[in-house]
Amino acid sequence: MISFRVDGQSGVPPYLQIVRQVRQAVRMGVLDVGDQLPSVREVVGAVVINPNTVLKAYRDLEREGLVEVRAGQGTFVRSRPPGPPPSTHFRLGHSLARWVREAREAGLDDESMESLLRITLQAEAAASGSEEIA
Amino acid sequence: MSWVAWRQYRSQAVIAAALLAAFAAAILVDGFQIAAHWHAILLACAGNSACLHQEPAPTLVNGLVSDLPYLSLIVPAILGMLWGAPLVAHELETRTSDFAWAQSVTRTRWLAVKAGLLLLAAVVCGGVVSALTTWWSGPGNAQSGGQFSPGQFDIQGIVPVGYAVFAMALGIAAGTVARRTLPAIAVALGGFITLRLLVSDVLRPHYLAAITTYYNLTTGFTPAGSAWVLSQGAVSRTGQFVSAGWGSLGTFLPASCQSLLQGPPSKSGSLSAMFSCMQANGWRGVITYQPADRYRAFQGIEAGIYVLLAAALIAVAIVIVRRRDA
Amino acid sequence: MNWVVWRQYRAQGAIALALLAAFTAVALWQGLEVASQWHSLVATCAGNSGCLRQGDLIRGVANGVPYLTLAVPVALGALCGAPLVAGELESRTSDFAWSQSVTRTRWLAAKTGWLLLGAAVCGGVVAVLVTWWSGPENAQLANTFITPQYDTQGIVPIGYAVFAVALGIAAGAVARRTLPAIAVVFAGFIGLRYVIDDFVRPYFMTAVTTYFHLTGPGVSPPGAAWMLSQGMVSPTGQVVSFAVPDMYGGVLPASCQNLLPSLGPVKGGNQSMNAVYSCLQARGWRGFVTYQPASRWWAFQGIETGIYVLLAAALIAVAFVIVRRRDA
Amino acid sequence: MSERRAARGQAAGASEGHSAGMAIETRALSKRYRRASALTDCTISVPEGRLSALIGPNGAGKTTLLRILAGMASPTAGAAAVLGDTPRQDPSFLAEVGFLAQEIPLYRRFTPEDHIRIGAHMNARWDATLARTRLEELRIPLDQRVGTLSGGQRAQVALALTLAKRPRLLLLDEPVAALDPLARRHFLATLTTALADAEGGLTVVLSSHLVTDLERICDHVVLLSRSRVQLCGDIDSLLAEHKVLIGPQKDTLPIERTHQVVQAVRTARQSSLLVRTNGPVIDPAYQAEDVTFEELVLAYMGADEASPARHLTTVGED
Repeated sequence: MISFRVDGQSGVPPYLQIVRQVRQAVRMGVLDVGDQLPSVREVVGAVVINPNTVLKAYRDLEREGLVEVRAGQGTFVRSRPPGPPPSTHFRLGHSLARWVREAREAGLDDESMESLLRITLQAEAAASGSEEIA
Repeated sequence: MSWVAWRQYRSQAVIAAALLAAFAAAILVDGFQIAAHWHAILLACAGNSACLHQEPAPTLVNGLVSDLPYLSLIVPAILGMLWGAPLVAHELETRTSDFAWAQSVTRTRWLAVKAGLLLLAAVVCGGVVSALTTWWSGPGNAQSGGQFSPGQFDIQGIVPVGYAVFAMALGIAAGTVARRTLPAIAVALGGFITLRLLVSDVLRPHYLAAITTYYNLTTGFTPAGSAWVLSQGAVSRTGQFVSAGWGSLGTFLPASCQSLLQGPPSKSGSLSAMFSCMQANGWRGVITYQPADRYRAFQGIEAGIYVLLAAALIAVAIVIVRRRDA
Repeated sequence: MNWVVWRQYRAQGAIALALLAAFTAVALWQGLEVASQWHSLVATCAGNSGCLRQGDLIRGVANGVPYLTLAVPVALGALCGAPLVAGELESRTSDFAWSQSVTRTRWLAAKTGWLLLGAAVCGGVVAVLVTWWSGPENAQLANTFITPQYDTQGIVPIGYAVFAVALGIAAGAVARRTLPAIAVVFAGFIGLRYVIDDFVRPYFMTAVTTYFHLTGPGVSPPGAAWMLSQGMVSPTGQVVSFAVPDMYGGVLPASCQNLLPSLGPVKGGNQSMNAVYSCLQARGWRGFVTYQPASRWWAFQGIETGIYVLLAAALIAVAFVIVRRRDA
Repeated sequence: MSERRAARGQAAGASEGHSAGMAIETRALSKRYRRASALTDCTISVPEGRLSALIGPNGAGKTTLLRILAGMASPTAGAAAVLGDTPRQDPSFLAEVGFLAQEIPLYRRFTPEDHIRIGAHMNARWDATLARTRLEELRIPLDQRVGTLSGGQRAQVALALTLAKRPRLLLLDEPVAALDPLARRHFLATLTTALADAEGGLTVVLSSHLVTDLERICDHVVLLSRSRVQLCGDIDSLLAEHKVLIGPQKDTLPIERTHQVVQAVRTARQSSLLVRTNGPVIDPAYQAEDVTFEELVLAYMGADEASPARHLTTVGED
């Protein structure tokens, strides 16, 4: 079973934070198919949010097909989200770490690295977008 | 600080002033009537003292306010309860003490000023009421000479000021100890009444050693002026005492006198015959009293007792307020 | 609700019970002593009523206690009645009590009901004890219509206690603060007692007036009657008391006025007055005495108790209206 | 559960103008005290099952509104329907509504256990076990005088007592104002757990100044200012409706014509307008950004509905 964290200052709606944390947990293998999610009462008591928020998050996950509600038992993981398996995440994480070390040796600070990553992501998105249009 | 105390108590002060004014008005109106009445009696009796004390006694007292001066017996207690008891207790209950004690004034000064103002108010109220009552009672005192007797002693002269100051101090101290207003009120009321009864019934007769005089039963004896008679009766040669009600007389009398009891003793004739018989058998009249000229000394002693007690209570209150965690 | 009332007032109840017990002890101790004195007096006097009147009944230390019972209603009203509503409003616990599933009416009914019952019991027990204790004194005294004979005995103390508590409750509901409510209890209770004692009680029932010949023997009302006034009345209705300044004050007919003995030593005064009385009698003057007969004592007690209980009921009604209506 | 629903339906039918599914509906509710108006023309509705935040500056009328809804005070004008019923002194109404006043009123000389027993004697429906269990879980001594407990413990006792009534509507007037962050979190956890347990059968109105707390746990908001309602609705939809528009200083008129400007901040070069949008923002000169809950609350607290123009603030030199 997993526990959630809800950051009130992040600007991301709490229900979305829960949805993302469940997705991430399943993606990273923390949760497997058939595992039970914490009950609404447990979540609410632990992170102090509105029960309706948890319900809304679980409903969204159910609509995505990620979880299913079994009457009288609770909410369970039904399938894995589309995307690479956990091992891929692991491998890419390693190569990114290598790149970070390289960048630091070249004299880049954290802020420069973050902005470089952001710019690259935007540029790639633009490129793929124009490709699609084209 | 004085302004603060005044600001907190000004509505009470207005109420007290209004009550005092009403009391003064009633007493003055009635007092002048009594005085006029008394003058008429003096004129009619033309200086004859027997006439002045004649039976049935001329009614001096107007019915409307006759009981009013006796209210001053309980008023000090009420003032002490309603003003004194909440002084500290209510501030603690509403936590306004946290405000008051957090200002740049020591608690001692805070309490001293507030208590001082209240005690001053008690002195003024007690003094005004007592002065009015004393003046109002003037003709009555002149006629019956009762100002030394219990009940009259307590509402005239300077003792009412002592009572008022004591009641206020008791209220303040009770509130400081109890930290809650209602119990403090109960303590102030109960304490005041108990002490007053105790002092007037048990202590007061012994402020100064009473004078005991033996006299001839056939001639009788009346102490001069407005003396306070503590007990009167007859005593036999063997020391057997019978009080002036003569209720238990029969059992102690020699047989020769007992026959005289068969007639109604209320008829003065048979009573004097019995007195002669008793005198002949060695009985003497005995009276224990406080002479009239001690009236002022007694007033001073009693007022002093209450003022000293008040001072002790205020000291207790100050010590507690200083020591206690707020 | 009853349990709630019990929980809230058990401390006061215990204190009241302890005080009642102490009072009972004093009353029994002193009462038995007075009773034995009375018995020896009765034995001594052998049925002579004059002798009985003269006998001293020594009540000793507890002499003032019957007077003290006059304060019982005020103490109950100030310490229990006044905070009943006002105390809860001040501490805001009314917010707790009034947001339970009990209407304010029921809440107030339970609290006032029990408190008034308690007040009646306290007043009643004290009154019964004082009445018993004062039995010999009542038998001895001619007047049981005055303080403290009348207002510490019988059933009026119950009326006083109920009224004082009701006054405290109503004053607390109106003022919403305990201390002013206590002040109102004191002023209101003492004020009403004063007004009723002096101005209303003499007129509960039409007083009996008996006229008598000035030359004949005087008339005194039988038993422990309440003498309201006595004196002489002219055919035109002018009233003159027997007091010296009144008689010499120039209101008597001139011919009779002249017969008045010159003021001097009292000795033999009665003889010389007889001429004056004959003169007045001849001119149609009569002696009178106005009184409430002793037989009306219980009727008076009933009427007075009724007045106080009715006033108490009105005050309680006011408290109910205010508590129901007022925003908490 | 189904019984409860049915009863609710009946009650809804009985009350005129009451729409089903609304725990609270008020129409032009006003309350005047001798001098001042505490509440003016207050029209709000709170759907069942919501946790509604009641926000507003001090003296805005929050306490007055809550007391009227609890049946503790009566309005001078207007009408209120609470759970389909008019708030009043009646056991059947009082039993459904739990009210916790700002001062946390408890008998200071009584223990929590005394209070639980008092509640048992003053309520037909009373879950004493619930109250005891909650307090034992929180390690609050049941046999210690309430006056000796800490502020946070007192608030927990009061909340447990209010919940023991098993009310369908809970009205809480600034219960956490005086609590430290940890006590506050425990208090709110008790509250949200109770809400989860009720499975939609409990509606809560919680007044507080702590916007971050409210944002976290509430899904509905009622905002009062100067005795009037400035905002009432579902938080998510309100956040979606509102945008901050940033653009050139000149020429804000077209925006003001189509959208309702709640707050405007202008400098020499730039205008930043918080607007309630009517449809999409199509003006290319403006960049539309999402608003946070706190921005929204602060904007409406400062707004004066009488004349919005007077409240436009100008920052910097001209």
